[in-house]
Amino acid sequence: MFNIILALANKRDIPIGEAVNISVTGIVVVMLVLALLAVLVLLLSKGIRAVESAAKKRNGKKADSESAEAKPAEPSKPVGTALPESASAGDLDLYNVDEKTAAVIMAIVSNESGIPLNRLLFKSIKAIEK
Amino acid sequence: MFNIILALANKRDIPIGEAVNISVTGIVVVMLVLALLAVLVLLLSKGIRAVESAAKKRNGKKADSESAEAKPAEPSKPVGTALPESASAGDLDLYNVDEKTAAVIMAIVSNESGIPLNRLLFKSIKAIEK
Amino acid sequence: MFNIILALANKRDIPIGEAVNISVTGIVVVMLVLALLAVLVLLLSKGIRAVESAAKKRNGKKADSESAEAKPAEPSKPVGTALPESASAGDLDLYNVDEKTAAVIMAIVSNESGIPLNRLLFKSIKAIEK
Amino acid sequence: MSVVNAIVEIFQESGFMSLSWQNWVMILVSFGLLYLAIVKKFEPLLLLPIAFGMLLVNIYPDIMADPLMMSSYEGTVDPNAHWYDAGVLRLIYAGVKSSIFPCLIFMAVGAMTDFGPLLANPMSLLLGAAAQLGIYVAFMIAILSGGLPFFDGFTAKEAASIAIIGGADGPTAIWLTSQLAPHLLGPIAVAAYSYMALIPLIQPPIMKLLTTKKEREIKMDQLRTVSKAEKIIFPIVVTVLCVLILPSVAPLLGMLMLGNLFRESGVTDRLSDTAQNALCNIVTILLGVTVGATAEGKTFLDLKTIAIIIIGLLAFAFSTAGGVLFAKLLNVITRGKINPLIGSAGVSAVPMAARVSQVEGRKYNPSNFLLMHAMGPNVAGVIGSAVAAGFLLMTFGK
Amino acid sequence: MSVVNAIVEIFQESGFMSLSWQNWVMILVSFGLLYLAIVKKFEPLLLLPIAFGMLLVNIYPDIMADPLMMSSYEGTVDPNAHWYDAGVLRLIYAGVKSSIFPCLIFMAVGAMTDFGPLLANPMSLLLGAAAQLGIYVAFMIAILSGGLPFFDGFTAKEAASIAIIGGADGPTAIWLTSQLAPHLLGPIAVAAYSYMALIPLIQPPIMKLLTTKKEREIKMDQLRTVSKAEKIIFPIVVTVLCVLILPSVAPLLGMLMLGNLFRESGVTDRLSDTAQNALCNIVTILLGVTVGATAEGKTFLDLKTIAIIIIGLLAFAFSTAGGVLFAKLLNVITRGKINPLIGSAGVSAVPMAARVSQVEGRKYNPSNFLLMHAMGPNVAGVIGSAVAAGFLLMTFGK
Amino acid sequence: MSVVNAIVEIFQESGFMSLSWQNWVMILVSFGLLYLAIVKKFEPLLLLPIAFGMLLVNIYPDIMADPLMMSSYEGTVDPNAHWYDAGVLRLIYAGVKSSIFPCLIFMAVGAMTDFGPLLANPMSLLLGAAAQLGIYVAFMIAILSGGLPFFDGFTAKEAASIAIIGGADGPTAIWLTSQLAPHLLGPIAVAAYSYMALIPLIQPPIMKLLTTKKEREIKMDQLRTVSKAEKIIFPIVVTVLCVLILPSVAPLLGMLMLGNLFRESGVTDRLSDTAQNALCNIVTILLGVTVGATAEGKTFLDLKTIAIIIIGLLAFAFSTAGGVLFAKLLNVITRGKINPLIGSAGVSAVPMAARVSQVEGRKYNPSNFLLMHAMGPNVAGVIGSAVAAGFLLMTFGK
Ligand code: NA
Ligand code: NA
Ligand code: NA
Repeated sequence: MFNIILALANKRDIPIGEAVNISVTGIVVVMLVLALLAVLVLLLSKGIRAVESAAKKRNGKKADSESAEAKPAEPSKPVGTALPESASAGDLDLYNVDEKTAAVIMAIVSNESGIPLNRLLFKSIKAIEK
Repeated sequence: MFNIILALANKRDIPIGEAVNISVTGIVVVMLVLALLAVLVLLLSKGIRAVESAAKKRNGKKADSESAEAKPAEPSKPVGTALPESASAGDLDLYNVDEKTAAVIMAIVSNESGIPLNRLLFKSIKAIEK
Repeated sequence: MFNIILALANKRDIPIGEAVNISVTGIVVVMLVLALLAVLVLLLSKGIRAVESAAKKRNGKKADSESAEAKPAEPSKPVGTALPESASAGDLDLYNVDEKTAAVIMAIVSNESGIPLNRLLFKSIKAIEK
Repeated sequence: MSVVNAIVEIFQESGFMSLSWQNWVMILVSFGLLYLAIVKKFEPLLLLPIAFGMLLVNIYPDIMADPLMMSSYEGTVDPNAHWYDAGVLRLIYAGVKSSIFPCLIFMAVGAMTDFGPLLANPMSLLLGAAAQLGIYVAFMIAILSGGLPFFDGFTAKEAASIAIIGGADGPTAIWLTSQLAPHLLGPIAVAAYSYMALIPLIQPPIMKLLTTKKEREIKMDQLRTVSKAEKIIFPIVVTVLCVLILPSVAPLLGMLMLGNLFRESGVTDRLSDTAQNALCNIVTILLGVTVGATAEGKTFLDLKTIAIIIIGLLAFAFSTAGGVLFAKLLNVITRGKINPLIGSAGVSAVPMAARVSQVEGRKYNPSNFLLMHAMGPNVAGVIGSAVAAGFLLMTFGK
Repeated sequence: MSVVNAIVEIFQESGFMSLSWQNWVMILVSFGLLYLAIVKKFEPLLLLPIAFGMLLVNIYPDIMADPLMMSSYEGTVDPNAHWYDAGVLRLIYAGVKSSIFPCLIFMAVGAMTDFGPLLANPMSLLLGAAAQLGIYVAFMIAILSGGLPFFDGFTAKEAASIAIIGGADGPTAIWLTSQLAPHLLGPIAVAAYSYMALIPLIQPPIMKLLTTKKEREIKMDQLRTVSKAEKIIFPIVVTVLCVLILPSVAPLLGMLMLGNLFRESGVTDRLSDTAQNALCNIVTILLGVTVGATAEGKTFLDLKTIAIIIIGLLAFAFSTAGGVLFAKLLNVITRGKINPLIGSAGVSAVPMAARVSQVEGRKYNPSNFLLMHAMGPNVAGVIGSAVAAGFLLMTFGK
Repeated sequence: MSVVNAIVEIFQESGFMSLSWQNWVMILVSFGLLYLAIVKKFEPLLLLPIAFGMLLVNIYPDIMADPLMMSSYEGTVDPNAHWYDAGVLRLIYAGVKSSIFPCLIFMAVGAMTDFGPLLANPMSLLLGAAAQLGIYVAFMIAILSGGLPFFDGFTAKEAASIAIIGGADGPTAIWLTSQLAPHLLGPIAVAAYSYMALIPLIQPPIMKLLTTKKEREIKMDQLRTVSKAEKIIFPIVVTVLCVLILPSVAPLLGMLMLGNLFRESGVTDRLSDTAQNALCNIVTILLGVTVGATAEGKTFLDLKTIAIIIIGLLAFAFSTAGGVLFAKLLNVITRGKINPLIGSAGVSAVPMAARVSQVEGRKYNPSNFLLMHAMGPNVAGVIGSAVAAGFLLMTFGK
């Protein structure tokens, strides 16, 4: 049997021994790299969860102290997004309509239809050319 | 007249005679190829219709024997499709809507609008996230 | 000070004087080109508005004379568009279906299925060719 | 004062000084085409990019600079130039020169085409063949035009490229011309797209002239329904048969049928959708602008261009006549079952030519509905033009 | 009579006369693949374009003409040829040869992939590694196959390319093969995609054979939720770690992770959408057709192709076994918390392999819901295959 | 033991051993940019791909390998290399080198831009010109910087490329730099996009410094409506005029105006849509990643990069000042009808700079609504930057 394999080796451009070597190395490398990745992912997850729970605790405390001071809730102000494509408010594309007008339109639709604003999906608001 | 044409021929990189020849061959080739295609299409259509009607007959018989055995109709089970994009039923994309609801919606539209179902094409039915 | 600048000049592949010259020329060219454009835009706007108001006046007269003849309003006939893609009403694509029919269909679906119209998203409505 | 000098220098290097009178005329021509595309809505999807490309190349000819002679056998290569010294539109034009863009557009056309009406009535194929008559008539006219005094006439390759205008199919014309006579690409493409948009004006008089009132009033039977299997197998059969007979048609017809298979197979809807939309639009833009940019003044403003425009119109007219006359013949053979008005639709120019048949048919018999019957010859005409182009490429190509 | 002569001449130049018997056989093979793609719905998005490319190149081999030897080290360059004399599919094939197309497809895959299940259970990565076993087994078999009488066997580069079929990942196989053994691209791509579609037939018997009934009934705990931050940092970590260790894997894995970052970052939704749709579909069409067009009869119909098909199947089988056996080991280590049926999903072939795990799991315990647990190894398998391909390229690449 | 040897060998060939300290620093820089793109949402659509390209090239520099010197005049060509031996990002980078990508992005910008506010108030064009002041100030600073001890300074071509950062327009900066100083493309692109994202921090203090409280409170009249005809003719007029005067600006400005014509013509909506979405996103990805990949450590980590970052900031500041000061002048001329706060919007950086004008205006007069008035100078700034870039290319280009 061993002789046959040696005979084969002569026909190939790499010897059988080297082929075996490459195969074994190959599977070992894949296992090692992915195991290393698994370890990193574990560490990463722990780190992130630690940071996040710390952040939550801090926020919790803040919230407490803030409510103690009886501050009115600050309305979330939409920060200007960096997207260059078009005037945009969240997922909503505006064409020839300023943000204020759009907000008014959305409020009216919500009010009149009795559908809460967060269940309405506006894809775009466009002023039709007069 | 013929002399004039011959005179022209000397100015061109192909003689008039050859040009005529190419023109006639050209239209003949186009006619032949498309006629051949027409014949193939005729044969193809006949073949397919023969196969399909045979298949229908067989299915008809099967259906008869099956109904004789009074088996309850097996509910059509959706087989896992290989496409990663979305759940799909024929041409209709369903989002967060099961096939039954979709069918009901389609039937209602057809019924109430008086438009036969086969003239309505639904591209997708989507339940908007609450 | 002037000496220092001259000294710098020797290190560069263009002399300082030329650099200053290029800078000044640059800003002048940009100002000139855009000023020229501003003038052109002004002329263009005036020209277009003149043409358009003339056209309106003529149409106004025409409309008067036409109404005098008490012609019944010609129904808007859809002219064959060269575009292969689709007729479109807002976000909803209509194929061979007029907007009224589409609205009826949408209302029916909503009504009968008990799903409020605002939770149904129609992407397109298409009448299938008979 | 040096700033003034610099500005004077800029002016001397500006287009005001360097452009030829041909460039200025072409700028006006491009305005005319923009007007036709935007105001008259003549095939705007291609005519607008073509016109804009024409505008750009005539105000700034270097946008098509080709120091390495990348898309030409003639000319001298600048040994110091790098590939990126070529004009940006010249580089994009490689997509036309290589046939990649026309083939991709044809794939999109395939994905948009329903061959159902053709399958329901295979006789349509004969009409789609007969309506290529104008190609061969135009070829003869182009060859004979050399006999005119003061006119040099066309070479055989040029004549073949001009003739294909009679196929009434833009990508096919661009495909053939970019291989046989790339220097004529501008006028041929402009003529082909313009006449396609003018189909509703060109065809009706010819249709009326060649048919009797009785023929125009013929009502046709409803078409049978076509099964999915037929629609799936058809593009494969066409590919195999046509490419076997005329190998050189493979890129064009193969891609057309691949697109159609995406459409009909029912399992590649997302590929069909992209072929028809994103990919089609991207290639349309790039192809249109660069084809327009081949129309630089010095080559475009030539007696040849005028000849091309005249011969192109004749080609459309003879193709229309060929289709109508053959439809008359079929009507005789089938004993009155074919309305000859559907013959004109065989020129391709999908779907305008079929709409013309429909509109004309209704004029003479308001209960007539010829659209679906005309769609058969109409889509057959696309195959017919491609086959004709393949024949010409085989005959005159290297 | 000259028209008859001309037609005879056309017939003599037609494919009927010029095609070899191998071409005719390949045309039939392409019909078979079209049947599998359309009727059997086997990976139609790639198998249909591949089959059509195969059809085109075998009726018209010049569609892949390469007079300038643009995609090969061998052969002689035609000194009179221009770049645009190459076949249109050969020119598009440059996108495969340069790795651009496989990399862009991998970007799309990344944008479609949710690594959440993997992050929830990092042990999945080990299963995704173990299920690459078939690659190395196939490599050995391919090398040893030279010992068979009447068979020449494969070079090391060829063997490596064949082996990667065991990675069960199409773009990875195309990427590696186009660099190591481009002449085998046709059969390897066809085998890879066919077997990926056949996963539901190939895997279940192996899974059943290697597991006990009790193991198959194991119910797994629900996965924890994964935070957005983890999902964003993961692709960056993978890129840095894997590319540092195996630099040559950078193009493939880097683009995979870039796509995933588009998806998860939450600030580039429009790039993610285009990567998944328009761009993905365009590249899929171009890659599929040109990969299919490498399968010209003379090179495809070879004993080697049969060997590739056999070895490819064995590769899939051994990869499945590797995953299942390693999952059994993990089950022992974790004291019965891992259902070994999820191991087979590690071969990649997303998401079919994970679905197979789900379906099999339910057969033995109807209350079992393994899909999410199997998605972890499944997406890990994509990384695993890419790493394995990078190792092979590093070992055998220039 | 040979497996251990092999693994040791792999480690020796790994990035851990081969990377320079500059690469490691750049990896950290890329992390910083990813943080800014994802968490701070700084121009993420371009900064994320740029940062990822930077990451890839610094862990695997060969991804930009250029053995044939395809994108450089310098260096030696490897006579044994094939075109496909170049790194995959180097090949895609050809789209940047050839100007094709920046031109296509500019087409998308054109299709997204509404020139209506500019047409309603043509004086905006002057503000869009004045706010290019920073370009020329930065050019002088860059030239003079050579006078600093220990600093080599910049060549004229480099100085021009750095100066264009003051144009506050990404594609224009990439277009000019890739032609004049491609080795500085990385830092210049990063600086340009970063400062564009930082506009809301950079501009307000300068605006406040240069204006009086009274000026900031000026309310402006409502803009007149603009007819469709004006919007259609405008891009044609701009193209003709600007390209005639500065021919070299044709590719950039021509494509911008073509995109705008797609938008406004009303007959090419599907081209406009594709230009804005599929095509724009595809090119954004490819351009971003390859531009980022020009920032390899050895060239990026240089005193020059720090100088570029400082000069770039000054350029933005002087452009802002130029716009504001010219607006003050116009306010004097028009007797109080112009709020100088709209001048800063002339830097381009659409639409952030216009938003800054709006926000600042409201601070001092809550009933003020400057957005539409600022959009005029804002879009004029795009034209202004392009013209300035054309001037610099004409002056310093080959
Ligand atoms: Na035709
Ligand atoms: Na795998
Ligand atoms: Na600017």
